Amino acid sequence: MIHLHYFAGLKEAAGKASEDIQWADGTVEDIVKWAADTYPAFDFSAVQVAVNEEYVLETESVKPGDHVAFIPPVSGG
Amino acid sequence: MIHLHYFAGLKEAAGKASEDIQWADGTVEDIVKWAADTYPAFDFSAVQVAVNEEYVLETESVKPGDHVAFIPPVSGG
Amino acid sequence: MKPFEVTTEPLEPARYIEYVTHPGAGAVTLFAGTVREWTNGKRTMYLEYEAYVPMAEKKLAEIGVEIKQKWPGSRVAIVHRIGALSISDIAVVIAVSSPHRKAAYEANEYAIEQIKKVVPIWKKEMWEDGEEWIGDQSYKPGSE
Amino acid sequence: MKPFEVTTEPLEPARYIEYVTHPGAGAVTLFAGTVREWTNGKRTMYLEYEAYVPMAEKKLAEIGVEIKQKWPGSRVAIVHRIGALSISDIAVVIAVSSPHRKAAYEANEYAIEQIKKVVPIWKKEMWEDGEEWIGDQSYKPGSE
Repeated sequence: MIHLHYFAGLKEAAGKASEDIQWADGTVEDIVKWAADTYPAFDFSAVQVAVNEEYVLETESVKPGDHVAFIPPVSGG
Repeated sequence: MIHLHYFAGLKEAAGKASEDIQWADGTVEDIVKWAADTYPAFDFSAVQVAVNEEYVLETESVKPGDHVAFIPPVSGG
Repeated sequence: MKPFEVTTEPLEPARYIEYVTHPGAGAVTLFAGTVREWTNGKRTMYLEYEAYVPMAEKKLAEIGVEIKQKWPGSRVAIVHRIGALSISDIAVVIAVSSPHRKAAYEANEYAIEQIKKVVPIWKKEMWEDGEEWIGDQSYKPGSE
Repeated sequence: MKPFEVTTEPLEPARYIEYVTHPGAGAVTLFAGTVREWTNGKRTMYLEYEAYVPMAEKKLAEIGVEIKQKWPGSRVAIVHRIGALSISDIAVVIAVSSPHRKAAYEANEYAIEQIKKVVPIWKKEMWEDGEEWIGDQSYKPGSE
């Protein structure tokens, strides 16, 4: 199982701030694909991914227990 | 009569913050010369002059009643 | 007081100026980002800020570390408020002290630029006739 | 509160941040010049500031006018403390607000640079073993 975190527009599109999903093995790219299929109303092209609170590349692997956050373009300040 | 104002190192060299002197007619340059003669311990080469609280050129004339301030290099901030 | 924090509480700039001030400092700069009423001809009613809090605080602290490396002798505090903010409320405070002023200005501006690039915080503008998450996002509720 | 002032009272930065904040502002920058203990390997005990007060206040206000012209939509307050200042005391506060942040940083830095050029204020450094008016002056008491 992995923990997914949604924010801002994606949180609204998903209708939730977080969820846990079953996950055996795969990369960040695989998870983004799963999310894009699951929430087609949101465009993931500009989304970055953080695993365990660090930005990662799409090739990074995701392991059970990880926290995966989808980070839309930030707009703090 | 004109009113002279001294600051910082020049105030210490003159031993006073201000004084009134008799003055009929002349330019800023004349007053600086008078001050340099009167207070030889102070080097006036970097001093600017303000008449009635505005910086002026050495060619400006000084009239009775004017306030003449000798402004050593400033160091506020 | 935490020097790198995301909070729902109103921000008090004076606390952060005091925090970074020390005998080695000759200059303190503070930036306060405030909620502006009008943007591109649209009137903002209020803003809603959201953050991925633990990661945002980590990123703010990382910016602090970078600044201390790039501008030796500096001290830094960076705090961001989240939740609903009214016009003129302070959303972010950056305080930097440094022995000399040039570094204090540069480091402060560096901090806000980094915040706008890497810190997971989002702003939603609430207008009279709608709302929008800022930052070029692609989901517009009601636009489907 | 006077936005352009020379005073013997301690300066409270928060007052000036509040003064320049308004609904049109999105950014507020504040500069505080503080008394540094060590300069070029010499330990400062305290500083003594002196001003030609009426002219200094006039010049501070002129800098404010210039800033409003150069950076439209900005608001400015500039205050300088005089008298004896201890380590870490604030000597000068510059607060600028602006619709956007770039202008707020630029205008603030412009103000301190102008102060150091044209405003009749002088600083005397008091060390353990002597004192000196800063600003390349030529009269050194005791050096005759």
